[in-house]
Amino acid sequence: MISNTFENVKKIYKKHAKIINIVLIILLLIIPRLMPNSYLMGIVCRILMYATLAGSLNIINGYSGQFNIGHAGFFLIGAYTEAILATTYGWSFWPAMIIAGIVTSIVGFLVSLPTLRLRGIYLAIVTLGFSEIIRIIALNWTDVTGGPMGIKGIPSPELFGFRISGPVDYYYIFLIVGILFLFITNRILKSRVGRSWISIREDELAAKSLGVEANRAKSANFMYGAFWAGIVGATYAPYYKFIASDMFTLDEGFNILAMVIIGGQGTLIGPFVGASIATLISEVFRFASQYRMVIYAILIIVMMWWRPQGLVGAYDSILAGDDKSLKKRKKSITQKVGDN
Amino acid sequence: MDYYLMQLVNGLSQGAIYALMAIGYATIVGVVGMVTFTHGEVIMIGAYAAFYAFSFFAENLFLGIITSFAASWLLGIVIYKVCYERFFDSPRHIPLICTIGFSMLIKNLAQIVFGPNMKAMPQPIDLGFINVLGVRINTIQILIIVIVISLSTILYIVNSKTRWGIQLRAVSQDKKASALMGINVQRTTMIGNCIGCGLGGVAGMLLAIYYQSILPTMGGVLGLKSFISSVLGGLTNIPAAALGGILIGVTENLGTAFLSNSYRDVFAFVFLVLVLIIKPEGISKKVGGRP
Amino acid sequence: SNAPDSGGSGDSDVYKFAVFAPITGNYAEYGKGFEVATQMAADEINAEGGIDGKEIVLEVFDTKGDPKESADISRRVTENDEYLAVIGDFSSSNAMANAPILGEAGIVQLSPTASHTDYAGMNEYMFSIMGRQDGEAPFFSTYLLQKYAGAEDVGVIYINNDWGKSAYDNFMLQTEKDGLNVVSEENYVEGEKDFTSLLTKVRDSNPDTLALIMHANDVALIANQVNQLGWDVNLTALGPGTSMQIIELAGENVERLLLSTPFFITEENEEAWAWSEEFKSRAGFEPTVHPAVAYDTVYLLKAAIENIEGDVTRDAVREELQNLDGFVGLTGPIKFNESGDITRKYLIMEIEDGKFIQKTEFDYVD
Amino acid sequence: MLEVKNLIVNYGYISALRGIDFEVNKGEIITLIGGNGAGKTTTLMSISNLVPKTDGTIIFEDKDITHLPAHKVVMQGISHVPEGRKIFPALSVRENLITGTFGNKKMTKKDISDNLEKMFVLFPRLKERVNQGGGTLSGGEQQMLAIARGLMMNPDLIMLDEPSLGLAPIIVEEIFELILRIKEEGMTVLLIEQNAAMALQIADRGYVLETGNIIMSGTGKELINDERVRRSYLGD
Amino acid sequence: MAEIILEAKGVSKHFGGLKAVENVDMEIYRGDIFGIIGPNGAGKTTFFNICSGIYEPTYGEILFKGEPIRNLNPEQIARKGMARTFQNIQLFKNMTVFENVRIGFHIRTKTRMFDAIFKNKTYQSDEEFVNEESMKIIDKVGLSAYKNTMAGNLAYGIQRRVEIARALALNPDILLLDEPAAGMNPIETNNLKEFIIKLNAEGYTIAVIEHDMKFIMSLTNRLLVLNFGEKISEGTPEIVKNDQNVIEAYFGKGKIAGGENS
Ligand SMILES: Nc1ncnc2c1ncn2[C@@H]1O[C@H](COP(=O)(O)OP(=O)(O)OP(=O)(O)O)[C@@H](O)[C@H]1O
Ligand SMILES: Nc1ncnc2c1ncn2[C@@H]1O[C@H](COP(=O)(O)OP(=O)(O)OP(=O)(O)O)[C@@H](O)[C@H]1O
Ligand SMILES: [Mg+2]
Ligand SMILES: [Mg+2]
Repeated sequence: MISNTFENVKKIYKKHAKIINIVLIILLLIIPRLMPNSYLMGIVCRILMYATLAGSLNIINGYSGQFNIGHAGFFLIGAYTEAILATTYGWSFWPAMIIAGIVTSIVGFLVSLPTLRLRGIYLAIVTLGFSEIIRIIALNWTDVTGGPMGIKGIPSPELFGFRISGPVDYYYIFLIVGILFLFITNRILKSRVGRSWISIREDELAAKSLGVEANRAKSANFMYGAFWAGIVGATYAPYYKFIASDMFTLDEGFNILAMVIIGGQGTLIGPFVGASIATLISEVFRFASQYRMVIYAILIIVMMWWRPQGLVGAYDSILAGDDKSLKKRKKSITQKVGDN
Repeated sequence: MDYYLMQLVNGLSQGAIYALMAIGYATIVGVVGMVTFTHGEVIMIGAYAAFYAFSFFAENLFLGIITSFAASWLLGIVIYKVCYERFFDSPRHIPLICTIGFSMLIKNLAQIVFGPNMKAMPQPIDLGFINVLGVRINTIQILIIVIVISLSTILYIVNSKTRWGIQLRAVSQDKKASALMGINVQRTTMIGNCIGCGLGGVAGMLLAIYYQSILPTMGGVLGLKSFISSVLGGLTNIPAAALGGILIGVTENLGTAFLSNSYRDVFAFVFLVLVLIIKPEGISKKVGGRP
Repeated sequence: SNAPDSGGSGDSDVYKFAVFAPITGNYAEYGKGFEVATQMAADEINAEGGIDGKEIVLEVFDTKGDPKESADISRRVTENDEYLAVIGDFSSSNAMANAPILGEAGIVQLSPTASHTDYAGMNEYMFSIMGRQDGEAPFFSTYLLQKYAGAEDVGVIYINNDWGKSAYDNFMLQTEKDGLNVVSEENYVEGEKDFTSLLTKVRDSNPDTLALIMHANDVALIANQVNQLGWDVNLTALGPGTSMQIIELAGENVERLLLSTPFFITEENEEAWAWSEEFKSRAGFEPTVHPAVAYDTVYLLKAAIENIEGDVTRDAVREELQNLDGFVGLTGPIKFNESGDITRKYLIMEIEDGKFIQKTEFDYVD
Repeated sequence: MLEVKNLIVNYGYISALRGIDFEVNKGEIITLIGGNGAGKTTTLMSISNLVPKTDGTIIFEDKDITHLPAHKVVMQGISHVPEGRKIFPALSVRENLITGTFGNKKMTKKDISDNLEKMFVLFPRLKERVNQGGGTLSGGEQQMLAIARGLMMNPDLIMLDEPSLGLAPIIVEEIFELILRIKEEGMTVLLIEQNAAMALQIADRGYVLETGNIIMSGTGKELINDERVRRSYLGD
Repeated sequence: MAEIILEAKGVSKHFGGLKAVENVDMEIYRGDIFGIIGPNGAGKTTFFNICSGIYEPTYGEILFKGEPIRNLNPEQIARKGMARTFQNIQLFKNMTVFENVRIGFHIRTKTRMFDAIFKNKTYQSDEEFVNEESMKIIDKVGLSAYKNTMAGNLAYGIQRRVEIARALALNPDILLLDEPAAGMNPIETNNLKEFIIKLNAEGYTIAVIEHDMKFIMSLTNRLLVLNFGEKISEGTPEIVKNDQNVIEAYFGKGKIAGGENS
């Protein structure tokens, strides 16, 4: 029944997409005014941050069917690039963020090179290895990354002379990044570029036979996903003002992956839902103390049992097309038989 | 020179430990057809089972083997029911997330039930030593090497020469077709998974004896190492997975010897990536589909 | 009676502290220690009538060792006037992620363990009582290794985290001054279990003494593996303190291990021993230094509050904590310097027949 | 021998079978014919219980097998050569053939090796490829392997889903001769064929399926001479 | 004589010791409907795989429109104007028929990330073009009724048609069809034949592998016969039909088979 609710919501949304989007955006813009509680806003910020991060992983896993389980590595590069530029070189946040995105996407390209030959779990382990390698480098390259001491005192961004600090203000940065991400990604996915990614996911050989340059598309896909992970990393660093390599462990990568899958891989909105659910669960069950992670783990499993395709994943899409075309089909079949 | 030989022997004996874990891992992937992230926790549970057997009953190696095997076997049943059974037809990432969730569950429960602290592992056998190229190798290490070699051989023969092995491999390749051949897919998968888990449990016990300690969070790194090793071996080929484990062990130790211990895991991963670039499906020979 | 915006629990009938600790996750061992030790202190104080008749209430928040969660909880604490101060967090990463938030809100964060050299200086509300490594590490080099043990060629192994690295850096600075011969230096990443190749490498440089800069578990693992290698070398350790855990885990292999510590828990030291027994019965395992310092934080806050004349506010707590003088806790005398750190004095202990034996007095330095 | 009653199968919104009834008697060759998407494959799949049935009963040798799990259905002596061949790609040809014997617990080692020999005589091509991985065979070779695998267990009833698909004419001819021969050996055959003409020639009886309904049935002769069948399925 | 569009010169493909294709020469002229037949495992599909760049030949050279393509990968060859279908259907199973066909337009459109983000002219004209043309092709292949159905849910015979539709979207110079009629009944096969003839009349060159003799003999104008990887005969259907080698190796002489006497 709940599944049907999701379907209904989706339908209503499709009908009035524009209006709903505008109302949503206005609502989102005034949220901090409605609840200026920095704790709550802090959680909202965390959700937004993870949402975009999970979204960027979803680009890779969900749309081109590659299997990246080391997304924390890209997140790390974004964060460190911004932090280093801002502290060591005194850059202001905005250019540093862009550079962080670009650097991360270049690294994404490099990671994609060996993975072009690899598939499935072999590719997954390379990304996992990459994530660990990056983290260990960050831990040991003391001169640049501060080594185990991390980087502290990362300055807050400034906009028109305002210092953006604290979740109530910072919320807008995460929000704008999130909206930009959705907007741009949506456009790309609905174009030839997005279609070529999806075709590779569905059947790489067939895609190649249709002239889709699979390797280039896969690299581009990796770069695009990594770019946004870098952007999120770059916004993350000044938000917490301090970063260290132990913030970007494999567990963090798994966490992001879980969000994507809980929400629904291969859907734009899924990772946002997944990020909200995962963050809220771990926050709501705080009272359970040492049982908190037990509950969290159980809920992940329960969700996989309940909706393996993800909370907003397409419902039984594998089994049936949409009913309208079915009716047409029946007609045409009868016609054909009649003609004979 | 002696020094590097020594490090090589170190690498081999540590590789043997990875190999031992990888054997169980490859067995699981070989029959379930999906990777798992719970193997570390299976290893940990095996170690704790033996720990309690030693503490409450007797410090007897045989008893330890039985308990750890049995405990992990039981855990294997649960893992199968929770993570695999209903996801045979689903995309692979779904059981994968289930195993990640399950691993989190076991680890956190273990911290609560066993206590979060490191404990000393009882030593059921008196350590003897032999000298190989200036490296002292102890009884446990020898035991591990013997077990690795014999298990690889036995499992290899079972897997490639017997009807049962064909059945296991058939199930991992195509569950629907296997059912059409009259194979009880559910039971076969579960038993295969349990065997792999049981082996993981025994590996856990031996490891704990070797390191003389146990910890609820010990599984994380170990599970990862067994994963890497069996990927290097091509995931499902048991002797190749064992060889993969040994190669990883040697790489890490030689890396430490020539360069620095700080980058230990980097060596293992870089080595793995290099191998995969040359042989995209690991070191074992693969037969698969074609266009 | 106090201004509402200044925070604090002046008009409630309890003093409430937030305890940040990794109750779940990979550091749960330490988080549990925090939880048990601080509660022990609170129970003791409350049993004796609390602070000026008011009870101490601790609220434990699980941070999972994750700076993001820790920061979120910090905000939660700042939003709620009830909390007078924060005890924790365990790791420097977390404590430093919290520092700007708590500092801005004017709440004390008193960390038992965060020993990052920069942490306490981040703002005036940040305190740490672990003892900075520019205190212990030089002591370790000059007095323990050189003066007491007479070490000549030293091999150093340290854990590559913020604590280990800063201890190591300070240690190396001092060895240079002391002219101690460091023949090899190696580090490892947290979670490492197999040290054979590392030890083989260090052994190849022929040190007579190993200086281990790490926590109790790892010292035990290394001692065991040194023994398996059949290597005869003197062991010294900086970091674990007089933790029975080492002896339990490594038994005979840590005989004659020398270590530096600002305080000790042994049978001779009756008060500490009773504490240790109580802790063990509550937690189910042997205490390390971490719970001991955590225990002291509660008494520190008590002492500070007792010194307050007038309203008990968050700011007043900070003020009195900073000015506190003459406090002696389970872990020895504690007095904060300008930046909110403390400089401790150290003892040398040795394990003999499975027991810690005190080898020097606090005035060994003089 | 096999009785299918009121079988209904839905895939999501699509109803693939809308209540079909038919029976197969011992020693018969029965064929199901029908256009693309008529539901032929679905019928076999639901006998093997690989797709969930909405309704219906299936009785095999007086035993209700409607709800038996797939592998138990096979154990009753029903072998199913599926559409799309479903060869185990990483098993060799020999191993693929051996998997075919798991469904019959009574077979001895000797039975198995006898059967192997038989299959190699039948399909010399397979013998040449005996150690090659199933996945690298050509389409037709895979088809041969699938048929041979289905025969390995000496089933009482064999269900063949388009066995001639992708086979060279000379082999198709052999397959049909083979079907007649195994019928003589006492096996029962349920056959799906696009090449309805040939199927009806060798079949004892046939059923015509259209959009999930059986619209006609009769002996092979009757159907082959039926005007509607000729027009719709034989292409005359 | 017309231009040679696809030419094989001494092409061989060995898998280990197995000679799947051995020293095959072939010429396909523009406008041909060219048939490849041969027993199972003769090397037909492998030969197609070499032509379309999936395998590199062990020996020999393939010339497409006079250019050697030995070192090109499948996507480059597709760009040069060759499209194909697969013996084991390779559809995008979880996408609708419409989406399947739209992907076929990849090489005929130019939109890049930048264009998509700003929805500029390139993007708009591309989308319009793709949507319109896709519908045209779907109509032409007779799949309008299935336009919004998941390809994987279609019956076997219909999936084959979707694959052809998708290949047509490339607007190729040559279309390689690997057993397009497999799984179709005689009526559908006949429809397919007429469709292919229509395509040919529109200017497509077509190469087709098939075991249905009735289909192939009445469809093609030239034939190549492979056996054990080697060419055993070549020429018009009439010549091949009466070639003793071919009859022995391939047709058989039985009453039932051959499809000619139903
Ligand atoms: N997994 C599925 N999900 C949804 N619909 C399906 C599925 N499998 C089959 N169908 C539909 O069920 C109907 C019957 O399919 P079936 O495969 O049984 O046909 P068939 O008679 O075997 O056809 P063909 O001769 O082409 O193999 C078709 O309309 C098909 O589209
Ligand atoms: N990757 C491979 N490894 C080993 N052998 C192969 C491989 N690919 C093809 N073969 C072998 O090469 C031969 C030719 O195969 P191919 O698929 O080209 O045959 P075909 O003529 O298309 O046959 P069919 O009509 O049955 O489809 C077969 O005997 C097959 O077993
Ligand atoms: Mg069918
Ligand atoms: Mg072929």
